[in-house]
Amino acid sequence: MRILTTFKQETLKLLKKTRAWLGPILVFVLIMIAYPLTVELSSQNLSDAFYPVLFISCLLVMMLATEGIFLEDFEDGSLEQLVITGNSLYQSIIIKIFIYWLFIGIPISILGSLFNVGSGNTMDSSLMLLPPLMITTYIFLILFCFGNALSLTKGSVLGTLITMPLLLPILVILGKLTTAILFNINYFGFLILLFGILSIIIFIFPAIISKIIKTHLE
Amino acid sequence: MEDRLLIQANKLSYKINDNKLFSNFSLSLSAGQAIHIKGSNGSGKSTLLRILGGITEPSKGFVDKKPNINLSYLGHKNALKTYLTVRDNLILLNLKGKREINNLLDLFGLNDRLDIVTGNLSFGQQKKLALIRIFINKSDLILLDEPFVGLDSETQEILSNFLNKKVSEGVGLIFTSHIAANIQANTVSISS
Amino acid sequence: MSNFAFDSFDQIINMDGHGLYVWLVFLIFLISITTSFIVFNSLIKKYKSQIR
Amino acid sequence: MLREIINTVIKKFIHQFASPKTYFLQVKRLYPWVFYISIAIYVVAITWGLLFTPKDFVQGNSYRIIYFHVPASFIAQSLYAAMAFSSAVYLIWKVKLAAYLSRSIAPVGATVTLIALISGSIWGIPTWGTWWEWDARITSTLILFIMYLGLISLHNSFNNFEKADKLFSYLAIIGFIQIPIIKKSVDWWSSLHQPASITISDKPSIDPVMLYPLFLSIIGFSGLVACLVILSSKVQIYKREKNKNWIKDYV
Repeated sequence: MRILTTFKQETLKLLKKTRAWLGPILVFVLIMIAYPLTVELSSQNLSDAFYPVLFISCLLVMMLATEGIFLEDFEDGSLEQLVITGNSLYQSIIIKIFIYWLFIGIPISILGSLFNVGSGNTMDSSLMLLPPLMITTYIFLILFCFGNALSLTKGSVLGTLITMPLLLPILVILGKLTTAILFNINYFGFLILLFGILSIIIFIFPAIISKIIKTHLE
Repeated sequence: MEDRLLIQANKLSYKINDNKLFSNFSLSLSAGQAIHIKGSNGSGKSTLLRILGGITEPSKGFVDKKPNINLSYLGHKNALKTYLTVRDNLILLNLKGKREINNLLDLFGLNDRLDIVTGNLSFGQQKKLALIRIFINKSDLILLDEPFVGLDSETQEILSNFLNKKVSEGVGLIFTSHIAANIQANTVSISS
Repeated sequence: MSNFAFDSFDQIINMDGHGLYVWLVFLIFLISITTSFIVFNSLIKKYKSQIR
Repeated sequence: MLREIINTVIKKFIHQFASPKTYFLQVKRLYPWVFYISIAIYVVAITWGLLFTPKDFVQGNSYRIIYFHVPASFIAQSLYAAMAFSSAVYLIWKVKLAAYLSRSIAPVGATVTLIALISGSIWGIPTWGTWWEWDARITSTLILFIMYLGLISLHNSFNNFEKADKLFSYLAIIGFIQIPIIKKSVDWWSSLHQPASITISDKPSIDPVMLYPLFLSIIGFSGLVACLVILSSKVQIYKREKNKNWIKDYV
């Protein structure tokens, strides 16, 4: 019951703040449109270099999306209400991140695999791309939430600086995965690896984030 | 009498960067009592309320609370979403208790503003809305930080009466105020 | 202890063409360590004077 | 039972030795010794290494950079471990001194990492023919440097020291868990690329004659870095304990 209420609250909040979720998606679309313009259209490079651009723009968009994810609730006092009424901060952070993923991560994953076809790759590779994109956006979201929670009132530059080292292993896996897709090798190993990372951090990081936010509230 | 004890603070001290705000502050509150905390600006009234509420950790001392106590707290921040309507803001808190919400809205005169975006309300109206949100919850202990600031004298009167009624019903109340309030309460002052 | 590795002063500087790199690193090392000591000492002085 | 004993021992230790005052006074006595001895060791090590060791069979004289680079990169990592450890001590037992120490290690660690990075990339010019190679070691050192910078700027952006200490400690510990993962992943990633012809880690192939001064230089440099940490922690104590009576008396 409690979970459902939190779910509804967070959805309502995000829905009404159109720019918070539509903005990042539009930025993503812009990058995807801008990318072919910077490459000579006929060249083979377009499809080859697409994956790195895709993953980097996912990263950037997730950075944008999480910029004020806790700031608003912190500044208007919602977070202290949550703590003082004895509701679980941990739970609501998990739910909040999940809703952000639903609103931003999933559309971007779908758009990304659509643009994949548009840049000269096969339909098959697009379908292959969808699951890792979904997992990756979620991982990025959680990690950026961690950085932004630490630098809560101090802007997103600091948050990004903090998060960058954490993102590195994910990017390495994505690089491997890209090669696997390009050369048509079985990529499920990497997919499972990504999924494993997600399933670890999906519950551990919100706990750390809630500790951090409680420290901020003091 | 013992089991009616709601909250007890033992020798609380608080310091920021080794600057003492207050030290050795103790209080205890039973159900149906009210405490008015007085002190000069910057004496740490707000911090004290946050310590009692369990948001801030004291530098020394500890707070004992009745197990499973329901707390309500309103600080300087209203916890309102300015981009949502009044109705949505109330829904955010909980989905049940429609009648209570209506009673409170009537009491504070906000019943005709349900569909207005909260950001368009005046400061006093926002404060009233925030208070309503706090009072919807059935709570054993209410902590209020300067509840009368920004309210007109009429609303101050309504709020005092409301709080008096709550206290007589057995709710504990701790509040800070520099405006003389018409609430039956023991006065405690803090100083460093 | 091994023997002296070079025959002349020029050779020490030159190090078969690698001298530039070795001495550059040496210089950077020296400068950064010395500046660190100086910076920390001046910071100590600064905060000490604030206490008085 | 064991846990209780450990806890009481630690609490006793904290009260007796880990107060900033005791630390400050002890360190003041110790500092000149550490400083002069480590300088002496380091001067001997560097002279030995630069002038008296035979030149390397493969790399020629440029290998002599090892006497600067290896101590720096070794200590850059050890300092991070020390910082994470004292952060954990702070979070678990609320030892103030531990927070001071971990905060004061950060700038020293960043400096040492920067030295390791620069000396490594200069070393790369004669050996690899390029000053920057996306080699696993260099990349993870760069990441280490970024982590130090992140920690320092996080701490500096809060006025409430206690809050800053807590956040700093959380980040330091998370970073410490991350370091092996980052290293592994970077190793894995760089295996895609053509491996460098000569890796810096070819320690076993080094002649023992070259190894003795290397050990000496590591010891001497550790001593110097310890001195820097001591100075840095003095800065922190002066900054944060300025309202305490003992420090007013002392000054």
